[in-house]
Formats: sequence, structure tokens, C-alpha cells
Amino acid sequence: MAELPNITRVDEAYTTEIPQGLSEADLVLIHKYMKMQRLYEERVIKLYRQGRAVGAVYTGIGHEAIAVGAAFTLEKEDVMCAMHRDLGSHFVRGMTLKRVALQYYGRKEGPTQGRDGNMHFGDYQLKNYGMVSMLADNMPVAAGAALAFKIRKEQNVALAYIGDGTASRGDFHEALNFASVRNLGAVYICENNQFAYSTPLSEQMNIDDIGIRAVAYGIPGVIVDGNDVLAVYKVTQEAVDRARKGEGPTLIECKTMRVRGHSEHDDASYVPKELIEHWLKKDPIEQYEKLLIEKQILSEQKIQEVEASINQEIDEAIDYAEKAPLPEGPEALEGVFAD
Amino acid sequence: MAELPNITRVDEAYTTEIPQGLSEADLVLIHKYMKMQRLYEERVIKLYRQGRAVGAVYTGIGHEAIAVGAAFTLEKEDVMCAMHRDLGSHFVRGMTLKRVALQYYGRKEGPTQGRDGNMHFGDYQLKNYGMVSMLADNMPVAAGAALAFKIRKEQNVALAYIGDGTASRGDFHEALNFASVRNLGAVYICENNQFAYSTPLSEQMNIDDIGIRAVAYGIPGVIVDGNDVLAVYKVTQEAVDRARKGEGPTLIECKTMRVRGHSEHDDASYVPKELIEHWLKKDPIEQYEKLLIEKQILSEQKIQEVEASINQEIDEAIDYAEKAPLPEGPEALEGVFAD
Amino acid sequence: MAELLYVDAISQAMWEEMERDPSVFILGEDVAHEFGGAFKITKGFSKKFGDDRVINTPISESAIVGSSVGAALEGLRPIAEMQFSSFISCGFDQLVNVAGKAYYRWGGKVPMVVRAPYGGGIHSGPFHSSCEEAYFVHTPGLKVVAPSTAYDAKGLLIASIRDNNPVIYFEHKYLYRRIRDEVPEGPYVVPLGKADIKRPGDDVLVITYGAMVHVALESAAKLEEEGISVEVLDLRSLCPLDTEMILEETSKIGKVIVLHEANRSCGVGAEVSSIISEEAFRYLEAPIVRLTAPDTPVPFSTPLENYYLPDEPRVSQAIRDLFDY
Amino acid sequence: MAELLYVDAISQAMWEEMERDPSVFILGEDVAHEFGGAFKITKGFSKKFGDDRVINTPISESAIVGSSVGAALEGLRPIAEMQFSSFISCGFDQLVNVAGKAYYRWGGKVPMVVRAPYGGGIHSGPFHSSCEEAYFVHTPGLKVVAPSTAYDAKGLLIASIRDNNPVIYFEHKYLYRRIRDEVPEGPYVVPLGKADIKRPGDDVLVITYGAMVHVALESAAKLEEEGISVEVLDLRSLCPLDTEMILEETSKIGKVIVLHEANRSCGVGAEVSSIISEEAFRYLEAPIVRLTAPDTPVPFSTPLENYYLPDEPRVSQAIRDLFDY
Ligand SMILES: Cc1ncc(C[n+]2csc(CCOP(=O)(O)OP(=O)(O)O)c2C)c(N)n1
Ligand SMILES: Cc1ncc(C[n+]2csc(CCOP(=O)(O)OP(=O)(O)O)c2C)c(N)n1
Ligand SMILES: [Mg+2]
Ligand SMILES: [Mg+2]
Repeated sequence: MAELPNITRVDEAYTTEIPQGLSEADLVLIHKYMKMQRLYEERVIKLYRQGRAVGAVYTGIGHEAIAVGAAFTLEKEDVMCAMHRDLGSHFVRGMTLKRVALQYYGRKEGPTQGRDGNMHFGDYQLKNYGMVSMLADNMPVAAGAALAFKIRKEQNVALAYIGDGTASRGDFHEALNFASVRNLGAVYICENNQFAYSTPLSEQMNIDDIGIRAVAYGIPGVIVDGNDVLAVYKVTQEAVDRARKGEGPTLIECKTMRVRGHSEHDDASYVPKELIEHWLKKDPIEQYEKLLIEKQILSEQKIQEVEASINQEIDEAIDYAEKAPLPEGPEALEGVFAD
Repeated sequence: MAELPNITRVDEAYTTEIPQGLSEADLVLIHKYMKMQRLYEERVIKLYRQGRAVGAVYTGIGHEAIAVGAAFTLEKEDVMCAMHRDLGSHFVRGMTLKRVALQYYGRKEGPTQGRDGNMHFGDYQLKNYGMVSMLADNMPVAAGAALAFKIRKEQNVALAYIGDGTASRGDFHEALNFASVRNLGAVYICENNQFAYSTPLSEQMNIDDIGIRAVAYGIPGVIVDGNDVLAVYKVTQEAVDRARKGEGPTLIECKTMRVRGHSEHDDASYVPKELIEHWLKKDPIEQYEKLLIEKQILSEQKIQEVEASINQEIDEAIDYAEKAPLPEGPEALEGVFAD
Repeated sequence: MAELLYVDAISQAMWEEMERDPSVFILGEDVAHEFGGAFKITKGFSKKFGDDRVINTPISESAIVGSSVGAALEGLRPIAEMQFSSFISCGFDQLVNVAGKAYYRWGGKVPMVVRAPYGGGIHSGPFHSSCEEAYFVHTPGLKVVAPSTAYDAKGLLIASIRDNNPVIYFEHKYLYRRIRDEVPEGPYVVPLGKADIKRPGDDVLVITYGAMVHVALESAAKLEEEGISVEVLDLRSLCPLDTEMILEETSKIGKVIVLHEANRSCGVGAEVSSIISEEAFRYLEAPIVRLTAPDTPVPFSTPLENYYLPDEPRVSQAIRDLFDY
Repeated sequence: MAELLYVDAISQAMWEEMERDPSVFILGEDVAHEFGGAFKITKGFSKKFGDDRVINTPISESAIVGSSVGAALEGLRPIAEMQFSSFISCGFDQLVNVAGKAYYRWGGKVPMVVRAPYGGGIHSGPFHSSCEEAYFVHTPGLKVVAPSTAYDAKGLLIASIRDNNPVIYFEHKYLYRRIRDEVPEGPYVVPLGKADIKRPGDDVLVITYGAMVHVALESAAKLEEEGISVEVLDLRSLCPLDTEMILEETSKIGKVIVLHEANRSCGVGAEVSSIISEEAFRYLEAPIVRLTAPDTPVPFSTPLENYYLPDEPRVSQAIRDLFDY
């Protein structure tokens, strides 16, 4: 296929060069957040199987490079609109394991006070907007936050995550077009994990790369290996920089694979086994750890320590959440309107 | 700009070659329908000024090449979803001046029985779907008609007209994507008249050609001079052929200019005068008449006869409509549900 | 006669109608192939009816509804599945302005069904538990049904498929695998617009639909022991509404509770209550009581959701209070 | 005090609020530049407030509403204009699921206004005359107002802009240039949730809002000559509803008509009627009468639309009948 204007592909190889602006401490932090997502989600799966977690369980196992790599580019004042596979992005932004556990257990103290469940949360203070189920609805919202920044002449950006399936919704189109024509500092991260629930890409769209849709809006499109956390970081950082400089929005497609079911009640029997195996070999955390060890930033032993420490934090968080009070029934009536 | 894959541009020159499949009689008919649109709409403007027409008046003056050229490719069994600048397309499909006048006067005998006004009509028998105000809503509907043809293994096509402003709506995106991924025989004609009400293209989108949005769906996009009726016919015919052969949808952008106000209550003072003057020189009917005279298919005199005969038909239609009975009040309650 | 789960009655209705009528087809997200939909309701359909009649769509609710309208105008009978009823908001415009107005405006017939899995009680929070029926009852040109039993689920779905208008079919997720009753094999129709007395009684009339029918029946059984005779009227069809039966039963019983789990303001309960007070005022022995969810999103956490949803103790108490009025 | 047209009161409210508060801005289709909107309500605003605060958008209602939510979450106070209220259907999902639920779910404050020019009587047919207020009264988390006078139009719009919640502001197109009354210069607030007695009376209470207030006033004037004293209660705010005043006036007068031009089923009339019959039953001297448009799209042709819309003769007749009950 002919190359398209303003579309960049960096999906071939695993990045081994450390992107500018990332210190060793950053690299270690990135690893920690990815690991926090993985370990917490593995724990939640167990809790779910034991019937201890309430409601459905969606994980982003295999998506950690995208969740963490993209969010790591943001500053405090920036806005983030995450989706259901991006738990790690919340950690990057200051959400704690404890509050996440409280959320999963529907506790009063959690970020939604038990009013919503699992990944459907946000945090006003952290500028993480609450996840809305309706796919793509966060895209115009992110554009609107970016519009506010523009009106106030602030150089903040708004970043929204979406899925491949999300790219079929009208709001995807309206948001990208609006952000483009008003030149808004919004960055859209599309996690192309090749399935929307049971539906493969071939039944969702007639193109190979979602990133090329940027052409329809006259904005840069980037296609990147979504299992390469440093590559995701790098292209997102570039997009964020453009956004800060007033150069408008970017659409970034991160190629990955949903290596588990859509949620824990889905056995994903419709996914070819080989496809999953292929991608499991490219696990974003394993690859990143290999790199960190090669570069002598972390050792096997240090990694085990990180794991142990996160697992302990998870133990404490779950323990705390299980004992924390539920909301009282009549509290259902509170908080519909702000004062 | 680099050329995009599967995007064809035929917008440079006025076509002088007669497209295959058009007989002399066809050429004369095309002229007649364009003229019918022009003369009827000019008449309606007068009636509006005299306060004789009810409701708002939208015309497609300057759009006749698109309205008629595209519709002329259709067979009886095909479906057409027209918009508010496409009166001529209805004539091509068998709608009469009389019934249109009845519609404008809100008469009982009209195609909507007075339940809707002006261009908001359709005709179930003629397979012209009723125009819905909500821009782009007709696009998924046309896809659905094409889906029905596919399911029944019929080789009919569905054609929908839209405007440049329409291309910003979510349904534009959902319909094109759906039609593409299901490989449906739908043809979308975008009348880019450079304004959506008062809003110029530059405030609607950040691209120069709407036709290139086809890239986002992996379908052919065509960009054509919308004042050249034979060119519009030709590219639409090609798209219709592809659709019939099961080769999926096409997006055709016809470049033109809205040479009057958005509707008759709009003086279009926001449009640069030169822009209108530039386009008035390329009037689609005048250009086409010039060609027909050159090719000795029509003479000046014959054209005057055509005009006179249409004007007489319009007189009769208006006269009939003005005298035709209005619906009775309580009929408002009828026909909400089909039996 | 076989007992069937509510969810299986829905599958069976579609299966039989698709066997009978080649113009019926299914489209929606994840409905096709081995997978057969988020609730597996169309499992096996692809194999039986082929890829042309069981169609996976992209995540495009507006295109799902809009293309259903187009196919219906061409004489097919699409059954569009919303994965959850909450997402019908994304196809709202096509339903209200295209599907609902085509026949009135220009005679375009739109025989289509939108299946909308709705309702709470399954710990799914604001975006997977909501009830949208009132929006569509308020919208001219759309029919709305909401079955409470497997028998009604099948008969109403068949009636909806055969109807020549757009019908929104609200199927209650909570009932899917909890309710099971006798369902005849082969096609039969529960006509749209006909309510049903699920339990006759004399003292208090509870008018309801969907999952709340079962809550009302629980209360009725319980209150029988207390000597209160409760009638449970299941509306089944919300548009058209069986005004006749509502008024007839009201005039016999004189004390009415309208019960639903949808939000309160401008809900179906408001409509039923005002019809009664307009047309059966002189038969009323007490104020009409509405028992509904409050005007909040459906909360996730168990105690909140339990409080949100009307339940047997509160319904019973309301009945007692009304009985004592 | 100057008399202002209803439409100019709306402009003035926005102008003054934008002067006062730099966080207020306007977005919508065709609202900017010399043009100033389909109804010219923002004419001159671009010049005064600049391109950053008066923003033309593409035809993207969902993006208009959604980006308003985003900007509001960041502390701005967007006023989004729908060109006609009918097109709010295209932004419905963002209103219901994003704007309406943000605060409840995660504490996100959404101080935004959606201006929705609505209503019939202007020969514009189904897509430019409809009334959508009931959809949003039924939706948790949204406030809904509908002024009938220039005074209320200004005061309610200022209140809506200052409110920390999403408010849908239904401005009646028929009244734009037909209604003129005294409007103070400078900002003042008509609080959300407060109804207003537009004309006091003793025999029959007409509860209404929007353009129908003027129809009710016409009837009241006419019936005074016949010796019937009619009170006209203008709700002004549909959510929150002034239940207190509704009940107080009902308990005084005992005979109630609820009047609106929106479709009947599950409309605001149903809500008001059922609140009354629940809570003021013992004060009722006659059935509550609803006088509304029928459940059809708004027809175009004059005799059809005239029949569709409640008018003075039919309102007067209903009042007489109720008076005689
Ligand atoms: C508008 C809308 N329609 C349907 C759904 C139901 N749904 C939840 S997740 C999902 C698949 C999403 O696919 P994708 O965007 O690729 O994200 P992924 O889950 O693969 O990360 C669907 C259909 C929804 N949430 N929103
Ligand atoms: C969804 C929607 N929003 C707003 C409108 C109001 N409106 C009617 S025509 C129009 C401009 C249409 O522009 P375009 O699509 O370019 O068609 P044109 O009138 O230029 O032929 C607008 C905004 C509408 N009809 N539908
Ligand atoms: Mg996916
Ligand atoms: Mg245009």
C-alpha cells in the first residue's frame, strides 16, 4: 500500500534505546506501575473465581505497556480519560491500590463511594475522568477538556484511551474532527487488541490500521507496537509535545492482543489459540524486564523484591477493602446534583 | 500532497464526452429534470416572497447537476435517499410537479398528506425515502436498504445524498464503516457546497477534500466537479456498477457552491460575493446547455420550448395545489402506526 | 408442555420466526457465529441460518438501528440486539426520528424489533442496569413491550416481529435465568396492547411489568396470609397501553399501586397513574401510589442497589398502608 | 424598566454573564461571527467576546455536548446551542450518560447549559417543532427549565449558567419575537425549582409552562367574563419541580388542569398529575385533567398543527367542563 501522508509507523521492532527525558528512576517506576496492574488484576481474577469480588471483572493483562507508557507522559494538570484495560494508567496518576480495591468491593470510601464498580471509576482530584461504559464517549469529553485549556491559554493536554471496537462509533469521528478543526491539544490512544468482545477486526472494519483514520481529519496518525512500553511512551510524548505547543491532536494506534477473555466470564474460545500464544511470547512486562536487566537497571532479584512489595500492598489493600464499610442503602439518594 | 490509494480526482475540467450508456433522449431528459428543479425552485422563491408558500424554503439552485446526474444512474428498484437540495432527483424518479406543489402547500393529496413540509418528503412507491432533517441519518438507512438487497441477493443499490456539513456527524462514520465492512451496495453522494448554513468548510474540517475520508473505510473515494452533470453521472454510474456487482460502497464528493442563502430567509451575507460570482459563471444548467447546443442535441429555441412547457406545468401544479383541499384537523391523529 | 427459561423463550421465538419467515434476520454486536451474543441468546443461530441472516456489526448502535430501518423499509424484518439496553442511547436519534416517524410522515413501513436487555438487580452499576422504556413510550410511532414470564416473552416477541411497526422489546436480564414457566412449542402470539392479570384479587391492585411483577407476586402471596387480597396486573405492553383493563380493574378494586423499577419522574407509572385519575377518579378509594426507583442512576454497591430497587418488604408495606387507608 | 423581547432577554442574559464571568463561553452550529446563530441570538457576541469564547462547531451534536462536558469538568461554564431542540436527539447519549451521571458516579462537576429552541406553532413540521423536555426530566442528574416570559427567560438562564449542574434550557421559538415584557438591566436570578403564579384565581387551576402559559392566560381572561376564576401556575422549572407550590395551589383550588404542548404519554403532565393524586388526593374536587398534544409527530400543515396544539377554545372548554364538574 502507498504510504499515507502524516502517518508514522513504528511497529516493527522492540525499542531498546531509552527515550529522551526518562531517567533511570522513571524506568523503574514504569516497571512498577506495569507490575502493579498485572499483579492486582491477577489477584482480582482469583477473587472473582472465589466469588469474593462483586460484578464483572475486565483486565488489561497484556495492555500494561499502553496503559502505563502513555499515561507516563502526562503532567499533573493534564487530563486523563481511561478505559477498562488501563488500570496501570491510574496508578501512574496517583491512584492507590487501596482505593482501587475499595472500588472493586463497592465500598463507601472508594473513588465512586460504591456508586459504580470495577474499572468504572475516576478521580476528580487526580484529573482522571470517570470511565463511561459507552465506548468513545470519552473522546469528545477529552476534546472539551483540551478546549478549556485552549480557552484559558494553558498548555495542558487531555489524553483519552479507546479500543479498536470503539473506533466504529460516531463519537470517535465527531471528536477527532472537532479536535482537529479547533486544533485542540488532545491525544487519543487506540489500543488495538484485535477483538471487540467476540468480534475480530475483520468484522469491525475494512482497513488494516486504525491509525490511518487520522488522514480523514488532517492530523498525525501513529502506529506503534503496543507491547513496547518505551515505544508507546516515545510516540505519546511526541504527541503530547505537539499538543502542548498548540499543534493539535494525534491519533495513536497501539497494536496488541487481548490475551484473555473480554472479561472473566468469557472464555474467549472464539480466539485462535495460536494467536494468543504468539502474543504471550511478546508479553510487555517480560520484554521490558529483559531490557531493564540488559541495561542493568533492574536485576532478577530486584524484580522479585518489587513483586513481593506490590503483593504485600495488594494484600493490605484487599484486606482493608474487605473490612471497610459498605455504603448505607439510603445513601443511594445522595449526590445526584452538585450544590 | 501525496496521492491517496483508491481516491480518484476528476474535478479539473468540464466533461465534453458523452458517458457510455446515455442516449440522446437521456441527455434531453437530464436537461429537462435539471430545468424542472431550477424553474420550480425559482417559482417557489417568488411564492415565498409573496407569502403564499408555507414554511421555510430551501433550494438546490446550482446543485441540479448533482441531484439529477446522480439519480439518473438509478433503476426503478433502487432506493434513493435525497436531501434538501435534490428536488431534481425526485423528478428523475417519477415524482410529479403537481405532487411537489401539493407538498409545499401542505395539502392532503401530497406525498406526506400535509404531515410534513417542503423538501421533507419521500414516496414509498417510487422508493424515494422520506427526507429526515437530522443530517446523515439517511446514511445508515441507505446502508440498511443495501443490506436487504444483499440478503435477498438482489442487485439493487441504495443511493444517499449528503452535504459537506453532514460529513461531521457520527452517522456519517458509522454508516460508511458498516457499509464497507459488510460490503454493501450503497453509494454516497456528498454535495460539497462549501458551506453548512453560515459555516465555511474551514470551520467544519481540517482537510481539503471530503472524498479522501474513503481511505478511513478502505473504499473508493471520488472527487468530482459537481457542476458538471455528465461527470457526476459518470462517476456515480461507475459506483453504482460496483455496488451492483457486489463490490461495496463508494463515497463521491461533488464540489459545488451554494449560490444562494441556506434558505430563503437567509441573505448569505457571510459569503464572499466573489465566491458566488465565480460559481455563478459555472452554472451547471448553463454549462450543460452550452454543451447540448454544441453537440446539436438541443437548440436555443428548443430550450425555450422546454422552459415554456415546464413553466406551464408549474402553473398548473401550483394552481391545482392552491385549490386542493387541506387535511382536516383531526386527521393529525391518523397514521402513526401501520396496521 | 415444556418449561423454559425466560432467556430460552426469547431464543425460541426468534428461531421459530426465522424458520417460518425468511425476511426475519438478526443483527447486533457479537450476535453471530459460535459466540451468539453477550447473553448467548443467538447461540447456534449462525450455523442454522447462515451469515446473511445473523450479522455481527461493528460497535455502532446508530448504524444498527438506522440500517434496520433501511432493511425494514425494504420489507425485511430485522431484529436488532442492543448488547445492553443502556447503549440504546447511542441509537436514540435513529429510533426517535427515523424509525418512529417514517410511517406518519411518508408512509414508510418499518417492521423492526430492537431487543433491549435491561434492568437491575445484577450488580452491574449505572451503565448496565438502566431502564429506558419511558423514553420510548413518550415517543410517537414506537411500540414498547416488557414481558415478565417466559410464556409472555415468547409470545410478545413473536407478536413484535410480526408487527408492522418498530417495537422496542425490553427483556429483563435479571429474569433471564431466574424465571422458568410453561411455554408451548411452535409459534403463538401474545398480542401487543393486552395486559394480563397475573394474580386476581380484591383489595389492592398492583399494576406493574417486567421483573417487578415477581416482586408484586411475592408480596401478594405473603399478604394473603395477612388476609389482604392483592391483584397483580402485568401491563406487558407499555405502548400501546391496555387502558381498558387498567380502568376496569381499578374500578373494581378502587385502590391502586403502580410499581416499576425505572426512574420515577415521567415514568410509565406517572402515565398509568394519570390515566386512572383522569378516567376512573370516581372509583378511587384512596390516592394512587407510585412505587418506583428514585431519580438517581442505578448504583453498583449491593446495599445501594437493594435500596434503589423496590423490593418485597417495601411493596408489601405500601400495600398494607393502602389497604388500611 | 425596559421591555424586552423574549429572544433578546436570552441574548442579554448570556451577554451579561459573559461580561461578568470569563469562564462562560458559547459553542454551537453557526453561533459565531457576524451571523450569530440561526435565530441571531448571539449576534455581536463574537465581536465582543472573541473567537475563543464564541465557537462555531461542525454539525456534531454529540461532540458539542460531550466537549461541553469536558470543558465544564475543567471549570468552564459552556453554553451549548442546539440549532433546534429536535437535534438534541443526536447528543442524547452524551447528555444522559456522561453529563447526567458524572457527579453521582465520581464527583465530576458539570456546570453547563444546553440551550434548546423548541416548540411548535411556526409551521415547521416534525423536525423543527418538537418538545423534548420529558426525556430529560426522566433522566437523573439533569435539570430542565422552560421559561414563558422575557423576565423569566433572562433570570432562569442566568440561574442555569450559574448552576453547578447540567441544565437543559428549553426556549420556545414561538415566543421569541411574540412575547415582550419588562426585564431589568443587569443580572438577576429566577431560581431553578420555583414555579410562579402568572395569574391568581379560585375556581380552576391550570398548571403549565412555556408557550401554553399564554394560551392559559388567554383562556383565563376570557373566562373571567363568564364568571370563572382561573389560576395559571407556570412551572418554569421542570426539574427540579416545585412540588410544594403545586400541592399548595391544588389544595386551595381543588380542580386542576395540566396543560402542555409536548406529547402526552409519560410527559410532564403525567408527572404533575400523579404527584397531585398521590399527595393532594383529598383536596381534589374533580379528576385531574391533562390537556396535551396527542402522541403523534408535530404535523406541518396548518389545520393539522392547529389541531395538534392545545388552543384557547379547547383549553377554555376544558376549564368550563371542570368548573361544572
Ligand atoms: C456504545 C457501546 N456499545 C456496546 C458496548 C458493550 N461493550 C463493552 S466492551 C465492548 C467491546 C469493546 O471493544 P474495544 O473497543 O476493542 O475494547 P476492548 O474491550 O477490546 O479493549 C462492547 C461491545 C459499550 N460498552 N458501549
Ligand atoms: C443533526 C442536525 N443538526 C443540525 C441541523 C440544522 N441544519 C439544517 S441544514 C444545516 C446545514 C447543512 O449543511 P450541509 O450538510 O453542508 O448541507 P447544505 O445545506 O449546505 O446543502 C444545518 C446545520 C440538522 N438538520 N441536523
Ligand atoms: Mg479491542
Ligand atoms: Mg453544505
